[in-house]
Amino acid sequence: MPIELLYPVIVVGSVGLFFGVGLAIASKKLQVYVNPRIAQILGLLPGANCGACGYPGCSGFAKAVAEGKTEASGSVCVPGGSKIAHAIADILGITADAVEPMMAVVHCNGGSDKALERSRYEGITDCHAAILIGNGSKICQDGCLGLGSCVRVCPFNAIHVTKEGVAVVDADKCTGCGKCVKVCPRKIISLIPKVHKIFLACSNHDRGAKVKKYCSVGCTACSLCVKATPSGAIIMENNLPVLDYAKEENFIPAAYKCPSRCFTDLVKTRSKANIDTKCNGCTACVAVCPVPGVISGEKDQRHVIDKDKCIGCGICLNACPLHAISMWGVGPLVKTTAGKR
Amino acid sequence: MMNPISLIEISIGAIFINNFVLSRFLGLCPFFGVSKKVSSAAGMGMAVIFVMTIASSFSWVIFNYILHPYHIEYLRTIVFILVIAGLVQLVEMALQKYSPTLYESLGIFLPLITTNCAVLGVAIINTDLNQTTGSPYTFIESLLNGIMSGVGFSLALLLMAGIREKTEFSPVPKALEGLPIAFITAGLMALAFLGFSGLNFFPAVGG
Amino acid sequence: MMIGQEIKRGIIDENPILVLALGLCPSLAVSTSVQNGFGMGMAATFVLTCSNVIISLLRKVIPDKVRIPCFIVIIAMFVTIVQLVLKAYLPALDKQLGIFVPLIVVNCIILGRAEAYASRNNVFKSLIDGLVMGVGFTFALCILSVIREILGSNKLLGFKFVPGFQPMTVFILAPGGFFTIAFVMGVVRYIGNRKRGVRR
Amino acid sequence: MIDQLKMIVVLTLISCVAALLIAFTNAKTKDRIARQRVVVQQEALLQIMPAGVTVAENKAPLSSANDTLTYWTGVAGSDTVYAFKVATRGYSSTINYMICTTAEGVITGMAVMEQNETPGLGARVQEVLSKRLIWNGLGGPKEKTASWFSEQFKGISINQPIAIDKTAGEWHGLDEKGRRRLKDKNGITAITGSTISTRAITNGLSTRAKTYLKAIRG
Amino acid sequence: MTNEQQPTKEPTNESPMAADGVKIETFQLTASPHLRQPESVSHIMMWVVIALLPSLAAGVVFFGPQALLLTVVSVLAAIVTEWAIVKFLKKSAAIGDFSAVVTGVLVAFNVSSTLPWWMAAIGSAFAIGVAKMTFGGLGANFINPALAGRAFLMAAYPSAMTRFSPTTFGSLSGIDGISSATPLAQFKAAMADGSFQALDFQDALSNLFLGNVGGCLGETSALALLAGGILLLYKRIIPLRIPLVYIGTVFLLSWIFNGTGAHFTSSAIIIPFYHILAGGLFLGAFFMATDMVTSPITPAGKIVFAAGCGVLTFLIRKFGGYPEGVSYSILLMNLFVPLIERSTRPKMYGKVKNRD
Amino acid sequence: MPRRYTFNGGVHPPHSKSRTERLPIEVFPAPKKVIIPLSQHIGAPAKPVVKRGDRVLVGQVLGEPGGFVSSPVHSSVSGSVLSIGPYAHPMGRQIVSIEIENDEKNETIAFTASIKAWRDAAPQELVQQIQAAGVVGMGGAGFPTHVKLSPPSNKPIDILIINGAECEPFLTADHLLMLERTGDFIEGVLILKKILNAKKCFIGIEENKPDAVKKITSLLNDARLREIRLCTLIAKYPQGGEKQLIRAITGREVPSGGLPMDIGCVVQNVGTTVAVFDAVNRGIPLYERVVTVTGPAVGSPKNLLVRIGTPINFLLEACSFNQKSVRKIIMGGPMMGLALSDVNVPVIKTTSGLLAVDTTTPALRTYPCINCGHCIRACPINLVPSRIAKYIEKENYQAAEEWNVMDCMECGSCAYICPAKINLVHWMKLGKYHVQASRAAAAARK
Ligand SMILES: Cc1cc2nc3c(=O)[nH]c(=O)nc-3n(C[C@H](O)[C@H](O)[C@H](O)COP(=O)(O)O)c2cc1C
Ligand SMILES: Cc1cc2nc3c(=O)[nH]c(=O)nc-3n(C[C@H](O)[C@H](O)[C@H](O)COP(=O)(O)O)c2cc1C
Ligand SMILES: Cc1cc2nc3c(=O)[nH]c(=O)nc-3n(C[C@H](O)[C@H](O)[C@H](O)COP(=O)(O)O)c2cc1C
Ligand SMILES: Cc1cc2nc3c(=O)[nH]c(=O)nc-3n(C[C@H](O)[C@H](O)[C@H](O)CO)c2cc1C
Ligand code: SF4
Ligand code: SF4
Ligand code: SF4
Ligand code: SF4
Ligand code: FES
Repeated sequence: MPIELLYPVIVVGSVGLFFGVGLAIASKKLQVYVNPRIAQILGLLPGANCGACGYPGCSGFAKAVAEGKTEASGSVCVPGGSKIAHAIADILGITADAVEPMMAVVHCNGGSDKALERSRYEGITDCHAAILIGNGSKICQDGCLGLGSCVRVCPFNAIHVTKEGVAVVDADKCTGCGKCVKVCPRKIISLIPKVHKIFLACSNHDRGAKVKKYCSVGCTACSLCVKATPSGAIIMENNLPVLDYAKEENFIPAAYKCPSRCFTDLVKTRSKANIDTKCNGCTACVAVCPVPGVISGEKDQRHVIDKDKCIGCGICLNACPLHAISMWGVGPLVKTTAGKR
Repeated sequence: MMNPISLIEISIGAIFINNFVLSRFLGLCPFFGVSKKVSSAAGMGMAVIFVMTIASSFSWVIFNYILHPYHIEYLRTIVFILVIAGLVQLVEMALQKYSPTLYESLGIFLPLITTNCAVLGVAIINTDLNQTTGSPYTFIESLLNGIMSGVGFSLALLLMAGIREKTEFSPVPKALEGLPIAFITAGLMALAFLGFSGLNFFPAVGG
Repeated sequence: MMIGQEIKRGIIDENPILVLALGLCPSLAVSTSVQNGFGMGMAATFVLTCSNVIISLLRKVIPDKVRIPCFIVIIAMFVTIVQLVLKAYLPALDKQLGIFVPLIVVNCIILGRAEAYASRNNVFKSLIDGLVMGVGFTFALCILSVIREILGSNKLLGFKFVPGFQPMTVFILAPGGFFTIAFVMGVVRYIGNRKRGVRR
Repeated sequence: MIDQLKMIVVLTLISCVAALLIAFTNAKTKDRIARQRVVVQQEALLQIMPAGVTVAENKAPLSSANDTLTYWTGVAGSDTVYAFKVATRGYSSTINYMICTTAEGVITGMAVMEQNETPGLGARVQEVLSKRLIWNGLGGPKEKTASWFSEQFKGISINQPIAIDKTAGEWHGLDEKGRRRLKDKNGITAITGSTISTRAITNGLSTRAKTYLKAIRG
Repeated sequence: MTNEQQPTKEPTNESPMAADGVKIETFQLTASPHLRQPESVSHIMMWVVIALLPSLAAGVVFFGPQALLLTVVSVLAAIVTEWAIVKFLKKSAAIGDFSAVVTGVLVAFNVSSTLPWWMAAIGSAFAIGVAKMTFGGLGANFINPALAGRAFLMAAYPSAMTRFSPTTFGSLSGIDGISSATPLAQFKAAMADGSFQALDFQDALSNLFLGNVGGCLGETSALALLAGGILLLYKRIIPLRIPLVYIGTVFLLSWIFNGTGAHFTSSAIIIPFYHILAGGLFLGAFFMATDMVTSPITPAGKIVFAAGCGVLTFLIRKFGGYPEGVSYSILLMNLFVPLIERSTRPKMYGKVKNRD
Repeated sequence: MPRRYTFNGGVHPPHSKSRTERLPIEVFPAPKKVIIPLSQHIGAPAKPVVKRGDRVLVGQVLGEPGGFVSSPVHSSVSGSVLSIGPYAHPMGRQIVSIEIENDEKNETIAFTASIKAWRDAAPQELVQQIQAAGVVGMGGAGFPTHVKLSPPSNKPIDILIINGAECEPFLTADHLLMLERTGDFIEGVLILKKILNAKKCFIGIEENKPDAVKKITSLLNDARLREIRLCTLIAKYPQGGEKQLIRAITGREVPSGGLPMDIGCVVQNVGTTVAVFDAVNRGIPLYERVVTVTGPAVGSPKNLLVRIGTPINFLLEACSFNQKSVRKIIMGGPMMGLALSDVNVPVIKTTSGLLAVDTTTPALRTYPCINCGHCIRACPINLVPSRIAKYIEKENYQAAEEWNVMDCMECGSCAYICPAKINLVHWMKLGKYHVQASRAAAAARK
């Protein structure tokens, strides 16, 4: 080998050797325990050490993620993008278990067109801020303030405030993370099982006569919904019905009966019941149907259902001994609500 | 040989006039990466000064005692980077083991520094000709240039971090949020740093 | 693997400069003229591709603890080769790029790709990745340098551009570099945001 | 232990192979690189020396330090011209330039070799004016014009004070009369906004260049 | 959260409290205090514009109608740029707070009267478009927009920016018989070649004070600037400490390091006066270092800031590549503002003793 | 010229007191119906001791204190209890209140003064008397006075300060009280001084009340009253803030998060002092107070002696307020008062004034903060309100806490002076709320 090739090899080779040995010794002698997760996460990161995450290099970020100090969402690690976010979530074991999908609902429907205000709030656009000066501007002390604290906290852009000033959750986007529930100062957001789609859109505890004065969709505590739900899944507490979603899934009759239209049904058109030729006119269905006059027919004759009046609650389905009733139409079948999707 | 005036010139030059970030365009990735908070900028700054000191002194010795005598200057890139990367990794491991507190405040920045232009840049610049005197750097000059370049980098980093903490409050247009506004900030800083250009404390030295 | 999609990834979706914001130093320092920008782009592409291939080949052999030194040595080798070749055949360009040729070694994008891609993927994939990333890098450099050369010296590829236009020197100085990349990035994001319907 | 050994071996091996490849490339390119360096020098010399001279490289001792000065002589008949390099501190860098003078100190040519002044300002000491627009020039051959700034030094004497005229406008914009008037004053025009860079060169001529020429002539 | 006060809902006029007899409108519900002092941001900006008028007049007197033209163009460019960006970003913030006018006027004041008008427009557009609006507009910028505009022009069109014309009364440097660019350039040259004559410069002081010297169009008349500055001080819009400390620092430094080797000779005493009157120091100290957006908010910070400006101005003037240092020193100190603010937090009431 | 005392910071809003400062206190007739909230003070609400339908007399206890830091409430009219239940409270919330129909007989319970003259009584007895009379701080916060008068033994009180600053614009209730009941007031001071066993006693009055200063000075010239000193204060808002007053008069600073008693001081308001006199010397519980009714929308402003529980619309009507043009109604002064949403809320023990603002006041246009620093100069606590507000806006409550948001006393000086018209106090309130919430959460975790 000519000398001019030899020198370089000797020089660079010995530097390499030196550090090879050095690092080898160091890796033995200077071993420190590190959370194996850190190494795992580090393995997933792009390794660009770009610092875009705000941490000193990828290892700093990995450490922070492993210790739960930050989320590994795609917006933090720019080079890694959202792809790594999922992989990291797997390592950390925070992938969602198969739980009942939940969604948030706002228990108020009193927009400016329905609920009266006692003053004009002019201040920071934030619900807590409104609470702090004079407890908000609505007369209703439990109504939505419409200043969107929940909107700002929702990571999925799933809530908006209508132009009348009430918050509304978009069922498709909501993941049930519950952040809005925590933030709402009026405590009028709660999570319900996603399959249910019916909830009470009022939180007012005042007596009925008082409520009527200032809100056209306020609950007057008339108890008709309680009566419409014989299973006892609705009870009246402190002038307000409480729905027990664990007990009973059929709140359609209750929603229908409410004279103040306090219930919100997220299903716009429910499928309607239909009686087929198996019907022998036993009238069992007539007895259970919560809406008078929907089902008609002579005894022992085939009965018919008035599709315009049917509210699609499906109670008659179970009542029919001959299984002659089925639901027709676009809406989800009521029965499916029992199971998990 | 040792000219105190030229040492001051080198320091001022490295910190202000030829600031690594704002006029030489070196070390931009960590500059933009670690300038979000003043506290981490301070840690990063210390680490950079440390590594640049190491890099400039080792590289000067290697260049002048090995590469130059054997006429293998063309190996400078590979040897320098290997030495810097190896040393920094060793120092990092040692810190992690023996001084966890120092590691927490300085060491964690080390891997980020190894692979940035500023560190290799200072090593290379130090083995080029001295821009103000036109002759090769002596060891002291080279060491000083290394330290002061690090100080210049840290200064820019700290200023940037302060400003970015402040612009956190600003309603920056969506499309400019994050890096673009940081670039504009850096551009405006560079514009201000032009004020240092041509600063010449000892006109006698040059012309 | 769809080549078209890969190229789009390199140039647009994961553009090393405009999206990932890596390798900023050379992109700002040498984008004062299109020749320099393009030259730097090609040099980096060469190094990126070659080192990606070699690192991918050796990925099973290199122990984790000496990963970084090994990668760096491989990259530095290619960089030095490029530098020697440039000095021999394109001395003017070499002079213009100056210190930024050896600094390709530490260009974050190259080590970044080595760590993030080549050390985890097979040789062919790494080759393609190196190429498309290099193309994306060159592309971004060209955009920056076209803007800066025209505004800063009223020239394009060394030729006078618009008669009578008084160039703004600031664009070939450091501040102009920052402003240009901020502007280009802003436009890229603005378009991206528009597509995704994000408010301004 | 195996792990450690592997680390050492791999790193060393990779280093050796890399060094070998680089050295190999170097071996292949080094002649050309050396030649390139000479070519640049040669081109500069050709530019600043009068046409038709024979060039030779020489060294002269400098009185001040125990340095030596490399210079080139150009002989054409009985006339000899001398070329050498000068470096002075400009606005933000050291400006390196090469001049060629007659024995009396009259400049036959000047070329700026290296500088790092502000682009658009001091850096214009190397400016080559191009009149060609992009749309009529892309395909054509590159213009070979000398820098106007260097050009105006032809005929200036370094033994007399060199005047800097800031009022007349830049040299390339002057007509023949204006240029002649400048010559008569032993003067040059400044680059607008860059008096410092301009003065750096003229100062270098009337101080360093003068001593160098003296040293050469003995 | 936004802090704009917007009635979030349409006010309903009828109150249900009518039931109890008194029929009234709904009330406004706001946080205390319910009383606000009348001065608003646009008032402040308007006063600054008014305070700048004497200097504009001086500019027109000494540099002719071109000065007025440049100022008008620059102001228009500033307003148009701000308007266009606000429209483009669909920001709700209405414009008309006069801050763009201040910026426009100050850009013009910081350029030579010979500058082509379109360059002034570019400077203004840069000041508003890049230095201010990219950060979100009024109050959000960290660097003085007008000075950033000037620095941009300096770097973009250096030769045009350093070309000055004599005043309409013929004086360029303030020293008759010698022709050079600005008083400071003249001073620098005189110091450099040893031709400094205390007497010449003493004579020049009155020209400097009136503004009958070459320079940027709004910076020359110390008298007019002082008048505006005093107005702002009287209106308590600017704090005295910034101009005082700034000018004082420059004065002291240029007296101590006056370059003549003595301190009580007539030259040594003339030099600091010359330094504070020449160049843009008064303009900078009264109108630009005092820009509240880009100077420290804390009382102690203001002093540090002003002293820093003074030191840098002196250093750049004495050692820099060009004679003027005010604009760059303010810009540089702007960069330090966040760090200064951090370290000069006022001592809170009750922080002295710890609770036992 | 005597020494004028003051503090650092503060603002100079127009005093606007000229309309009422010369009007004598008028007795406002008891209304047909009063609403007496069970919580008119800081601390636990009182517990009701009457039932619906009960007949009550003036001064009869309606609610017993709900703890040590609590205070009883008394009936202000004679009549029958109409209802007990939630009722609109000036704070905006519904608070359990007792509604009483006035039978116009104005029968009072037998007021029993201290058994002995107060000079001979033990401090303990006097404090009990004060507690039983339901005296709470009438300067604004409504802190039960008996608590303030029972400092723990490790914190001896050496200085008693009587707060006659009344720095809030518009308000003149304390001023008039000092003019009309000067003797009782001074005797009240002596009672407080005896209870606390304070070595020194100061009365602080702003110099914009020269008549009160003169009258009290002439009284204090009496040799027996040499131990009470009158300090004229520079008229500046918030001169009457407890911390500012202490700073101005004694030079001491209440430590951050601490109480005046930590530095040996107790501050009492003029109204409180007179109420203490009434309670101790006559045995009269706190069932009425002086309220200044004024403001641009009020035709004939007045200083009224009002029964606690009177719905404010009666007061406003009595002062011919302009219903059409009214824009905002404020309970308290314009700087710290509460905007009301409801004219049916009752006057409570801390109601020092009622202001009606009309539509002639121009609407505010807000600007972004321009960093002018006026707010820092104005803040008497030396906070950096602009910075704190920005942190809160960015929901960085931790930083806000670090920058001492909790020391803000919501005096409003910063927002008053801010040229950008930023709602600084509102941000402070929001920040304090969040910091408190997170502190509570942290405490709950422990
Ligand atoms: C950013 C900047 C760069 C500059 N670069 C140079 C330069 O390269 N050469 C130079 O002589 N002056 C330079 N200057 C100095 C100014 O142009 C200086 O005002 C000028 O030299 C004096 O004006 P004159 O040349 O017209 O006499 C620079 C100034 C600035 C602000
Ligand atoms: C929770 C709390 C406890 C207090 N404890 C005492 C105390 O023990 N002694 C005392 O003299 N004052 C005490 N104070 C009263 C305060 O010092 C102060 O007088 C009261 O908050 C009213 O002040 P303001 O009207 O200035 O807001 C207490 C206040 C609060 C809020
Ligand atoms: C900003 C501010 C201003 C105040 N102004 C007055 C005032 O003018 N007069 C007054 O008696 N109390 C005022 N107070 C209340 C006092 O701080 C303090 O609570 C009161 O004097 C204590 O006496 P008290 O317990 O008898 O009410 C003010 C409080 C604050 C926070
Ligand atoms: C006292 C004072 C000085 C000002 N000085 C400047 C200035 O130097 N440059 C400028 O662009 N704007 C100035 N302004 C206007 C305004 O504050 C400035 O445009 C803001 O920086 C924009 O956010 C000034 C305003 C005031 C009140
Ligand atoms: S639901 Fe709650 S948080 Fe959301 S806007 Fe209504 S009050 Fe505010
Ligand atoms: S915050 Fe979570 S739970 Fe609430 S609406 Fe958004 S996604 Fe649903
Ligand atoms: S409200 Fe708070 S921050 Fe504002 S001046 Fe008063 S104490 Fe200071
Ligand atoms: S007074 Fe208002 S504008 Fe001025 S600094 Fe404070 S918050 Fe900002
Ligand atoms: S390219 Fe990343 S630091 Fe230079």
